[in-house]
Amino acid sequence: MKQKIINETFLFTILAIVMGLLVGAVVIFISGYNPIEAYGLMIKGIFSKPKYIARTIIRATPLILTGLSVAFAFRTGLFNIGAEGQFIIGALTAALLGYFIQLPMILHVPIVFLGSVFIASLWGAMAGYMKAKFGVHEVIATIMLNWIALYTSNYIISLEKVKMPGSESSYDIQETARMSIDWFKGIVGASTKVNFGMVIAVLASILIYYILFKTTLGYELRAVGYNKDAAEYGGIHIKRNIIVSMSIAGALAGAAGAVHVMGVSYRASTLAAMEGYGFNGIAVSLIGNNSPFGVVLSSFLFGGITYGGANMQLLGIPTEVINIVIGSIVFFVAAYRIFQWITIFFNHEKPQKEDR
Amino acid sequence: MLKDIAFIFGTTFMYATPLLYGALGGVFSENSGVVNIGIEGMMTIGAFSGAASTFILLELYGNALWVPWAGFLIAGLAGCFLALLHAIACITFRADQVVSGIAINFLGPGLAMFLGGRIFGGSGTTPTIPLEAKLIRPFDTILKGKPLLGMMLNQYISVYIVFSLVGISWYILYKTKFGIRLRAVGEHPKAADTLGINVYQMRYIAVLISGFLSGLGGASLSMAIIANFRPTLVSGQGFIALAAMIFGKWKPQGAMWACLLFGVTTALQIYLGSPAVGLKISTHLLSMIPYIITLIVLMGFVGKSSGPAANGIPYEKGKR
Amino acid sequence: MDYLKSHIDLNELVIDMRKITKKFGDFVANDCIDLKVYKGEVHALLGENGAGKSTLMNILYGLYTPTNGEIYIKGKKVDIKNPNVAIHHGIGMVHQHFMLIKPFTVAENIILGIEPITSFYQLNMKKAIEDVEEISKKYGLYVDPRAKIEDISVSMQQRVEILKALYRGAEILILDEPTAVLTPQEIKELIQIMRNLTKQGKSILLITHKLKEIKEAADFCTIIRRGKKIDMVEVSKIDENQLAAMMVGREVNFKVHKEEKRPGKVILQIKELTVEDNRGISTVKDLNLTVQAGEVLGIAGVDGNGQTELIEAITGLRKAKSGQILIKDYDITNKTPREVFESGISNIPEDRQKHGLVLDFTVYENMILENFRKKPFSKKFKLQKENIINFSKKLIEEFDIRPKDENNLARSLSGGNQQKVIIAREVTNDPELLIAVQPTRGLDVGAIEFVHKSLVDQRNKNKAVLLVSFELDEIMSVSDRIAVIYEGKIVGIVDAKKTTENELGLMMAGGGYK
Amino acid sequence: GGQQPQQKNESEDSQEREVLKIGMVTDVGGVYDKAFNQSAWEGLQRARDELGIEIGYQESKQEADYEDNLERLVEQENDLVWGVGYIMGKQVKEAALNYPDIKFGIIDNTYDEIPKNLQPVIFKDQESSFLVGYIAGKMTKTNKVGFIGGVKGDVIDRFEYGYMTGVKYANSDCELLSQYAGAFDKPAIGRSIAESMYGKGADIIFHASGDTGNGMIAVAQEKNKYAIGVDRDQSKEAPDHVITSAIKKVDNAMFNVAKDLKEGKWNGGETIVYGLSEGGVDIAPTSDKHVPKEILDEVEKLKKKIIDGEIKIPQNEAEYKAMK
Ligand SMILES: Nc1ncnc2c1ncn2[C@@H]1O[C@H](COP(=O)(O)OP(=O)(O)OP(=O)(O)O)[C@@H](O)[C@H]1O
Ligand SMILES: Nc1ncnc2c1ncn2[C@@H]1O[C@H](COP(=O)(O)OP(=O)(O)OP(=O)(O)O)[C@@H](O)[C@H]1O
Ligand SMILES: [Mg+2]
Ligand SMILES: [Mg+2]
Repeated sequence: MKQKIINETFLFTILAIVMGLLVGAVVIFISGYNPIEAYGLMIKGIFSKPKYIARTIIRATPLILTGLSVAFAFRTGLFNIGAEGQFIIGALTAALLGYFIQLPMILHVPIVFLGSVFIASLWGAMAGYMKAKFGVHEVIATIMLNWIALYTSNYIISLEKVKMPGSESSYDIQETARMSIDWFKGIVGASTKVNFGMVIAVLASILIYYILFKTTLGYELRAVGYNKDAAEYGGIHIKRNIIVSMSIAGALAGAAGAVHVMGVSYRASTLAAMEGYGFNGIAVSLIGNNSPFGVVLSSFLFGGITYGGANMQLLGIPTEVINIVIGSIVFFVAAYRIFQWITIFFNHEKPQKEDR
Repeated sequence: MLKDIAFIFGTTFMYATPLLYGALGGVFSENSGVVNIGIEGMMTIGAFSGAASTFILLELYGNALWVPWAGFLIAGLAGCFLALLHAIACITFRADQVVSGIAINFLGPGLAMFLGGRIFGGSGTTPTIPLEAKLIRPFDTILKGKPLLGMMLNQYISVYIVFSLVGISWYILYKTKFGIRLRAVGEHPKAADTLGINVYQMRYIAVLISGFLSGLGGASLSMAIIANFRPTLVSGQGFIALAAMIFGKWKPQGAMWACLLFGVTTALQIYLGSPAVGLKISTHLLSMIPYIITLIVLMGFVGKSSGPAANGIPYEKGKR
Repeated sequence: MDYLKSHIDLNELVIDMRKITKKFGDFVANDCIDLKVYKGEVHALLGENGAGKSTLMNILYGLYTPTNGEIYIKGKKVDIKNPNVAIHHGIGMVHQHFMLIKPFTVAENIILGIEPITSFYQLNMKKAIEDVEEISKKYGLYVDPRAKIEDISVSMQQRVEILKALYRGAEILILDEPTAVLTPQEIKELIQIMRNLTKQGKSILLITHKLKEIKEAADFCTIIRRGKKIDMVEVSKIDENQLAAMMVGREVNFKVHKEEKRPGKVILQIKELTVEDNRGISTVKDLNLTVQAGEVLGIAGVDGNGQTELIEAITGLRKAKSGQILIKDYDITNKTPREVFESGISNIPEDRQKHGLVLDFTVYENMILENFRKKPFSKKFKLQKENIINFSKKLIEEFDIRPKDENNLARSLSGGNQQKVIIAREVTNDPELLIAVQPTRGLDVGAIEFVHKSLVDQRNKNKAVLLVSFELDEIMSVSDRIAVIYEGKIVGIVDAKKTTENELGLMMAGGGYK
Repeated sequence: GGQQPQQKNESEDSQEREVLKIGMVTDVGGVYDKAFNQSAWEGLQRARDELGIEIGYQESKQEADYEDNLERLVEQENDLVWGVGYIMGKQVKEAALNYPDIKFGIIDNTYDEIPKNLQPVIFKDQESSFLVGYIAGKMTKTNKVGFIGGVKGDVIDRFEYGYMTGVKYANSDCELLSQYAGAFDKPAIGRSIAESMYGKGADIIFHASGDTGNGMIAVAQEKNKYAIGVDRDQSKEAPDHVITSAIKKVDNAMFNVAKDLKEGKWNGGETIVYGLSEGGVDIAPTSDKHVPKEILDEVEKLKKKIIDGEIKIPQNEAEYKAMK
């Protein structure tokens, strides 16, 4: 029974992806381009060289972590729109710790990483605290905290000690705080910043799976997520769980920010607008059915479509098509019953009125 | 001093307006039991369609009085179009409403910029519509030469419309047959069903209204506050509108107060940053003011609210 | 009974359901059922949980379409596609689970769907209220049209449901388990109301598990077992035991078998306890009570006399205003639910779906809701799935939970089986004190028998049991001592063997209080 | 989309290829941003039309795209790859170091150490800002003018202090109201700032705030006041109210570098500074519609003085203070 459900979800997700690409193809076609050629370029842009694959992976990495952040909160009954802000805080902290502290690499990397994760988890916990203590809806709290994070980051980067002159960014972090994998550069080129982020992201998804489904903490969190009242009756501390859950979500999104700074950008920049890691994390989490491994797969999909899809500009196809494709995929993931309906329609089976 | 107050007053209403359209849209949708996290996307497509269609109509028919109104209406209809997708997914196919809303937030900007590119040559930005073709400012002539009153009240019609919509929405929701049914469907769809109310139909209508209002909200940006659409125009205001609706406990008046709070804190932020006040504070810090104050207000005074009981739960006939 | 009969017109068949079959997938919920109701009668529908009663009524009300079969109303064949058609044909239904909109007022609930309006689609609430007042006077069903549903008692809500049907001009009323949530007094009132209605020519279809009510109120009774019609009988010609046997298909034992037992030392001691409800009113006032090992103490009382707040205060869900709660001399006043549980109290909550189960968890996950941090179920922070599964398998076997698969979601179980999951879990905790609130609400006789036996088993193992119930039968047959609660105080404690229903009823109404 | 689709050239042999190929990476504004990304693209289009160069672009949506897009253009075997905007300064330099055989260019940014294959181009925004400041100072009737900045930083400083100097140069009693919006994409905030400035008596406002400035232009129209545009000639947005714009001829820079390259010249390793003298910055050609001839004549004289170095224009607060 369980097995069947998993397969069904998977099948519908694949169908949704196909439908999303079809919608994109229609859009490409009416714009006067050849969809096959366009998607050919996209596929090529992902797979035709080890470098491209590496870059797709680099793209997917922060999405896995923000996606996990959203998925984890969802599982515990909370909607974390705040992954965006938690990402920013993680990135900012990594940039500061990575620049100001001088340590040998073996200490520096973990300290910067864990420090950033810690601060971001506090940031996430704030939203949890506001909900637990004051009943502030986490959707509002996290939206507000996103903007506060953005301006906090911009403010700190604008400080004289932090800002690299002649730029709109912080100073680069020390070499000792970077988590790049140098021996890969032979294969994928020096400019491709292969780093340990993917390893961290995959480990994180295993860890989250383990926490959620194999530990007492996960049991508690899921119980609260499904039924607060019963959980409380069973002696589970609801408020503490809300805070714990949001702080873990914050830690995950913060890890995404840290990995981005330590592995790819080496610094934090003034942000004109939200970068979208958190919001895309919501999409990734939902496409992945809020399951830790689903999130990993959907991050690759998302990373692949955005990275490889940019190649379609070669034909002159506007980049907006990518958003339409992703939007359509998410739409069909949501409305998967369309497929059931179509099957029934083609089988000429009249669906039962009550149990459609 | 008076001038400053007038400025804060005027800015408050200007800034609250697009948010309030979105928030009222959310009120309708969510009171019928359909979560609408896609306000942002609906506002974006509305902002684009309003400016784009006004510009095109202007080219076709010249500067007629009805042109901006037609543009405004088309903006609402464009919002409706996305809302229809949301409704089909959420109501007919009982989709997860959050997921569908997120899809709308990708599709809205995607379509707006794509169409913008098709129509106006590769650009996500529409051409600027001239002042005469923007929405009207009804009191422009009356308030000529009255700077103080002008600053407060010489607003675009979209501002007056939305604040009257607060009253109208309240009336519709709480005083009419339609409204009581709509709320019934959001509280306990099965109960409504047993009384012969068509749950699906009510929800469809509510979601479409939601899209229409959100579309107007977008247009109130692109046809009044400025005079064209650009990809960054909405940038997060749909989410603020969502927050305002929750803050306002899913009620039109509540949403209005929440939007006004946002408006007034933003006005304050700008006021405090003005050279006249002469504070030597970074704009980055000033920019946080609206968000911090909102959180403080929420923590201090408002407390819990949970919304309509069946909000977010797809209704399936014959299921218990 | 004969008095009632005089209203029945055996020549006029108002409802005639013929060979109704309803399938859900492969499952046959109704199998070729016939049902005949005469004008002016109260017709009872009897059957175990899941027998198919609600399904049959939902078909009649247009919520389900039958797979097969025909329906005739007053001799005319009808096709009831949806509730509107049913309403049109004069059918009204009070559902097993109330269909009321909590934040709406009584009047708003009653008029919903056929709202009186002035011009411009504006609701005419004034007329609505007048209408409601008028109809409630006509049928003697008094309600406050302006009160919100969430503020009124369950029995009031029941009246609102009935008024809703009558307001739509219902001639045929379906009442699906209307008494499950009522107190004895309220049940009496309801039966009186049903009499009034039949006197006015209405016909009533009554679903209930309580045989006594059938005997008291119904004229004919149709018995359904596993989706099949077993028989239709004239109630006056048959006794309760026969009815029960027909329903279950075997003999049922109503008497709870209890051996004599001397109560042991005091387990629970409540001293001068005062508790406020959500509105800040003290619904429990200076209450004193003790429960001893080896006894079942029943708390009898009309709903709303402080039972809920009392239990919430004991279990740590509500703060006590003053006073003390001790369990074996250990003070648990205002402790967290967890600490209360650790001190040796287990609880079968009143609302099983809200407080007792995580419906989206599997049965095995639900089995460890309080104990997941404890030894065989987890080690340090890791859950020991194998142990949990084995434990659940054992309980499923022991408590005969169906279907026998620990991987099912609790949501997919029937109400009775959900209740068994909770009982299994709570009893297995082997608590010093077991609290059971309305443990048999909505269960069929077979299941009730089982629950009662479980409670008495605890007592026999020399544990203390605190039973709260609105059903006097249950209280009287299971308890050793009975404490009557009235307006937040214990107004008297009697020996269950020596008291009578009358004595208790008097005390529950505040009469026995000196 | 891109006017001329680029050829896929997996098979083509780059050694023997005659046609020069140039690509550019936009910042998050995209190629049709009505600001300097678009201007840059127009420069390349001119190079295509006049010089027969093959061109292409890659749009960025977020910071992470800059590097990927630069890389993509390298993969597409461009001879010269531009990064448009200081925001990707670091990524362009990194790419230049990684691919010494390919030429790179960056707009609006420079470095202490510049690789030979990298061509930074910066603009003396302070010079055009000075000129529009001068116009504002001369044309104000209320003796009050305004400045709206997007986010404070090195680039916007050039605008602000250049403008300030120009205003004071024209009219030393003129009061200057200056305020930052904190964002480049919040027209509603630009709008309120402008409302407050006009309300306080300013009659001309200059902005260097991207989309935020759109709100200012809208208010200028409504209140019938003057506004000064930035980067491109913004008079189209409100022909009767935008009196002039401080323009930055990114197109010229892009075209010139392409032309040089075609002729075999390459000046990489050193920063090209486009000021008035190089035709890199200027005031909008449509300025004569509203600005009186006398003032424009004076502006012409000032241009000369600036080119000749007679007038020094500060780029930031420190230089501004030092000047006094
Ligand atoms: N919507 C449905 N989908 C699938 N099966 C259903 C549905 N409704 C009812 N059933 C099946 O029909 C059977 C009869 O259910 P019904 O609710 O009619 O029982 P009941 O006799 O009213 O029981 P109770 O006395 O507990 O109310 C159930 O056992 C269940 O298996
Ligand atoms: N919508 C449904 N789809 C499938 N099966 C259902 C559905 N609803 C109920 N069932 C099945 O019907 C059976 C009985 O359900 P039902 O709700 O009638 O139980 P019940 O004993 O009547 O409970 P209660 O007394 O609380 O009404 C259960 O085994 C359950 O699995
Ligand atoms: Mg049932
Ligand atoms: Mg039933």
